[in-house]
Amino acid sequence: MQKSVISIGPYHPLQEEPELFMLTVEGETVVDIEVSIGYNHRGIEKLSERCNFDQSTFVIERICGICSTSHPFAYTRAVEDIIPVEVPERARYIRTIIAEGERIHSHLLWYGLAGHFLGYNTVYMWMWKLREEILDVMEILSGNRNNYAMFKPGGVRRDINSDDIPLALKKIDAIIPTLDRLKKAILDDPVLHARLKGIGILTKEEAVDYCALGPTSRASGVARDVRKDAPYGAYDRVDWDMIVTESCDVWGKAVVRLLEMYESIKIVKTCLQNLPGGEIDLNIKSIPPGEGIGAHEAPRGETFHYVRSDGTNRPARHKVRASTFMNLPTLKATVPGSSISDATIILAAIDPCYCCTERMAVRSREGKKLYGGQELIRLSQEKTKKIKREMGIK
Amino acid sequence: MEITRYIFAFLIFPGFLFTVIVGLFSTWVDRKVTARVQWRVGPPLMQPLYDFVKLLGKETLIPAGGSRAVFLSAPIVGLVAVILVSTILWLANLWGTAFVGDLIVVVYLLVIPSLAIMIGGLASGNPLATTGASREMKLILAYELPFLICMATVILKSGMSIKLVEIAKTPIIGSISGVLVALIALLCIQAKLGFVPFDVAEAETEIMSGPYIEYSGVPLAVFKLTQATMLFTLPIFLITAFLGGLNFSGWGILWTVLKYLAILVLIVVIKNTNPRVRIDQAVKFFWYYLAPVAAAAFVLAVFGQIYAISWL
Amino acid sequence: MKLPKIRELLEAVKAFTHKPYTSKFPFQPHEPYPSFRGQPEYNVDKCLGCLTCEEICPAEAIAHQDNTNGSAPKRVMIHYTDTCIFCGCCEEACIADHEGIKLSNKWELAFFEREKAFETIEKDLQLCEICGSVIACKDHLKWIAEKVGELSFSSPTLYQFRFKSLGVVDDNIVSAVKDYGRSDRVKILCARCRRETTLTTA
Amino acid sequence: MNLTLKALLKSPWVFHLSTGSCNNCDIEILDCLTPRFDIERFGMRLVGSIRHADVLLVTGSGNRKSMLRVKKIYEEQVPKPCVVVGIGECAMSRGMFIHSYNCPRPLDSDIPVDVYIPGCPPKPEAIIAGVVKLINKIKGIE
Repeated sequence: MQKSVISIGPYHPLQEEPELFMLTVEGETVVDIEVSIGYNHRGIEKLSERCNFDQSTFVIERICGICSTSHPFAYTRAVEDIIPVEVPERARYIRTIIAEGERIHSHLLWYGLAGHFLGYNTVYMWMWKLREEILDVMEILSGNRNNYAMFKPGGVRRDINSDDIPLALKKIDAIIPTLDRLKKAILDDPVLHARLKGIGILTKEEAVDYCALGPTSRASGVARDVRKDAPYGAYDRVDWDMIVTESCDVWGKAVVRLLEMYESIKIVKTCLQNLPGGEIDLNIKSIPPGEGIGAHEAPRGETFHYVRSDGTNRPARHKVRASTFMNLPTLKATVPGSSISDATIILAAIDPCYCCTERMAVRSREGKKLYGGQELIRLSQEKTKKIKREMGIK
Repeated sequence: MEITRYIFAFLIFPGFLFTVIVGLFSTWVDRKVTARVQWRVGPPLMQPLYDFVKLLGKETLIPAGGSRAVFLSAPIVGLVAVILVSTILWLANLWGTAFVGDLIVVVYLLVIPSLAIMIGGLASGNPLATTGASREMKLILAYELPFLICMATVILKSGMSIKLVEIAKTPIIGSISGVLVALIALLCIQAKLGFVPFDVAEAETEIMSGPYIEYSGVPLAVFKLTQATMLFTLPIFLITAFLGGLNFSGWGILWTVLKYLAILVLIVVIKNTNPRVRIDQAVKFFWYYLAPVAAAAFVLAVFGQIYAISWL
Repeated sequence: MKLPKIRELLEAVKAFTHKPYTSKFPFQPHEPYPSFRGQPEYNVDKCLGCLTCEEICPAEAIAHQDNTNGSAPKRVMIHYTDTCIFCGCCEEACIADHEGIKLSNKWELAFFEREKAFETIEKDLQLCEICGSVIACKDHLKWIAEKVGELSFSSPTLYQFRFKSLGVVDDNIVSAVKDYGRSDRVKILCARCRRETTLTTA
Repeated sequence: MNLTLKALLKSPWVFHLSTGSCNNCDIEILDCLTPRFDIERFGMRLVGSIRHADVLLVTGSGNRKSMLRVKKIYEEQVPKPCVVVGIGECAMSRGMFIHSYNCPRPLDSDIPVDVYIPGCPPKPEAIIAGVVKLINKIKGIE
C-alpha cells in the first residue's frame, strides 16, 4: 500500500504548542512516527545560569505554564540539597497545597482537552468549568491563576492568609458533587469505552523499558510515584493513596488521572485544615559550592532537576529533565499500528508538555535527522575519546 | 408563466432565500443549544449572518497544487443541490406540486453535498483534505445502506408510493417499524450533516477540518451556507417522510414548527453528548447494527402490510 | 450502577434549564481577588529611588535614568509594562516597608504602541558638590540618615545632607572651587571625591 | 464603515499561534472559550485551519525555528484582512527570555502587531478586554 506522510503540527489544533509529528500512514493506519522538536526551545538552562538562585525560580517557572509549580519545586529541592537544609514545616505544607492544586487543575485540563480531541466538546466545557473554581482557589491563595511565584530556595515567598482558607475550602468542596457526577458519566459512557479501551497499549515491560513516568507508567501497572517512594513536602504527613491500574491503554491513563484528582483534593483539604504555624522561609544567604538534585512528581510524572553551584550566587550548571521527555518515546511503542484518529488521542494521552521537554534539539549537520539515544551515547563516547587523545590520556 | 413561477420558487420562496434564512436561523439554534448545554450563553441571533457576510468579504486563497475550477465550483454544486431538495420538499408540502419519483430524486440529491465536499477536498491537494475526503467517501457508503432501507420501508408503508405528497399524508411513525426506521434515519442524518459522533470527515483536532482546510473567503462561506441549509432541509425531509409532513392550516403551523424544533434540538443534543467515533467504528455501526435493524423493520413492515396489522 | 448516556443527558438537561455559568464580564466590571498580583505601581511619596527593585527584578522590567542636566537633577524610575512578569519581587524587596512599589489589582493593561508601554516617576537626585556625579536620591539619603540616627554624624555626606534638608546650612556658602580644599571635607561628596579630599588635604 | 468590516468586527474568528511560549497564555486563550468567559457571545470562535482565521493570537517569545513559520503564515496563508494580537509578555519584549540565544528578536520586528495584551499570563478577562479595545479602536478610526 502506498505510504504517505501526514504532519501533525507545527500549528495544529490538537496541540497548543508548536510541535511537529510526522506520521507515516498507509491508508488510515500509522506505521511510523517521527517527532521533530525545536519550535519551543528557549534556552532555559542557559538563562538560568545567568540569573541568581532566587531569580532562577522565575525562569524555571516559565519552563511550562501548566507545571509552573513542579519545576520550581524540583529546582528549590535541588538547591536545598546543595546546602543541605530542612524547609520549615509551614513552608512544606504551603508547597504541597500549591503543588496539589496544580495537579487538580492540570488533570481537569487534560480531561477537557482529551474530550476536545475526541470531538466531545461538552466534556471540555464541563471540565473547564470546574477548573475555573480551582484556578480561583489558586488566585486566592497565591495571587495568580497560573504562575504562582510562591517558591524560593529555603521556603516560600508568600504566606497563605488564614482568612482566605475557608473560602478556598468552600470552593474546593463545591466542585466535588459535580466531579462525582462527571466521573460516573465518563466511566459509563459506551462510546468513550469504544474509543479509548484497547488502544495505545503500553505493556508493563515496555513502560519499564522506556522509563515511563507518572500516570503513563501507573496506568501500565508500574507503581512509581516520587511522592510515595521518597516523600518530601508534606506528603508523608497526610494520608493518600497511589492510583495504579493494570489496563495499559489510554482508558487506564484516563482513569488514573480521574482518581488521582480525588486524592489531590483530599491532600489539599487536609493540608489547608492542618496548616501548622511558624516560619515560612529560611532566608538562605549563600549557597556553598556543590551539587544537588531535586525531584517532584509533576502531574505528568517525575520532574528532575540537577543544580551545581560554584560558590557564587548563580547556578554554574542547571539541568532539567521534564517528565514528558521520558514519556514521549513511549509513543514509538504505542502509536504505530493505530489509525490516525487513535494516534491523536494516544499522543494526547501521555499529557505531553513539549515546552517542558524542549531542553535540547540534536540534529546532524545536514539539518534533518534526529539522533536516537544509542547514537547520542556513541557520539558522546567518541568525543570523550577524542578529548582524551588530545590531552594524551590513555 | 409556468417557468417564472418555478424560477420564483427556486430563488425566493421556498427556494434559495427562504431556505438560507431559515437555515441560518437553524445554525443559530444549533449553536445556542450547544452553548446552553455547555453552561454557556452562546452567540447572538444574527451571528450566523455576520459570519456569512464576513466570509464573503474575505480574501479567497487558492492552493497552489490544486485544480482551480473544481476547487471553486464544488461548493456551489453542493449548495444548488440542497436548494433543489428544499424547493422540491416545500413545493410538495405546500402546494402539492409533485412529480412521480420525487422521493428518489431527493434521496439522490442529498448525496451531492457530501460529494461536493469530497471533490472540493480532493481538488485542494492537501494530504489532510484527501484523508478527510476518503473518510467522507467511506461514511457515505456506510450510512447510505441503512438510509435506503429506511426509505424502502417508508415507500412500503405509504402504499408503494414514491411521491412525496402521498408519503407526507401517512405519518408512519405510528407503528413499530415506523419508530425504528425514524430513529435510524435520524442517526443517518446526523452523519449526513457531519455532526458528532459522525464528524470523522472534518474532525478538527485530527485532520484540521479535513476537506475545508484550504478553503477561505467566498467558497468557505458557500460551504457554511450549504451546511446551514442542510440543517434546515434534512429535518424537513424527516418530517415529510416520517412525521406526516408539514401542515399550514390553523394550529398546524405551531405543530409543524414544534416538530421541526424538536428534531433539531434532538440532533444537537446527540451531537453534544457523544464523542467522535472512529471511521471504522462508524462503518461497523451503520452496517452491522443499523442496517440489520433497518432490515428487520422492513420485514416487520412487510408483514404488517400483508396481514394488514397497522401497529407493526 | 451502569447508566450509559443517562447521566450525560441529565447533566445536559440540567445545564440547559439552569442559568448559564458565564460571567457578565465586559458589561459589568471584573474585580479580581484582593491577593491578585497585577500591575506594579510606584508610590512617589514612599519610593526612595534606591534601585533595589531594579537590581532584584528577574525580568529586568525596571530601569532608571538620571537626568543631571538642568537646575533640578532628577532620577526617572521606569517600569516597563511590556516586560514585567508580575512576580512581586520588587514589592517584596522594597526597602521602604514594601510600599515604594506595590502590586496593584490592575489587570486591564492592553495597549497599542509598545514604545509607550511604561510608567515613570521622578525622584530628586543629590549630586556630588564637586564633580557633579550622582550619589543617591534625596529621599534615600534622608531614609539612611533617619535609619542610622546619631551614627549619621560619622559621614559628612549624611549629616550635611540632613542639615541642608532641615535648612540649617545656607546653600550660599558652598563654593564651586574644585581645589579639594580643607573645607570641602564637609560637603556632600561622591565616593571618589571624598577619597581625594581626604587624601589631599592634611 | 463598510459592511465587510462591520461583519468582521462582529465575527472575528481567531487562530492561535504559539511561537515558543510556556503554554500559560495558550491555555488562557482556550479558557476564553469555556463557560465562564464564552467569547462566542461576541461571535469569536477558535478555528482549526489558518485559512479561516481573521485574528492571529500570537503567544511566545519568538523562537528562531517557529518565527520562520509564523512569518510565512502571516504573509502567505492568512486571508486578509487580518489582525495580530500579541498575548503575554513574551510576545512583546520576550519577557523572561530577552537574553535567550534562541529568541533573537521580539515579535513585532517580524510581523506588525495591532494590540498587545500584557500579563504573565494575562487573565482571560484581560484578553477579552484587549480584543474589545482593539475593536473599539477600529470602529473609532473608520
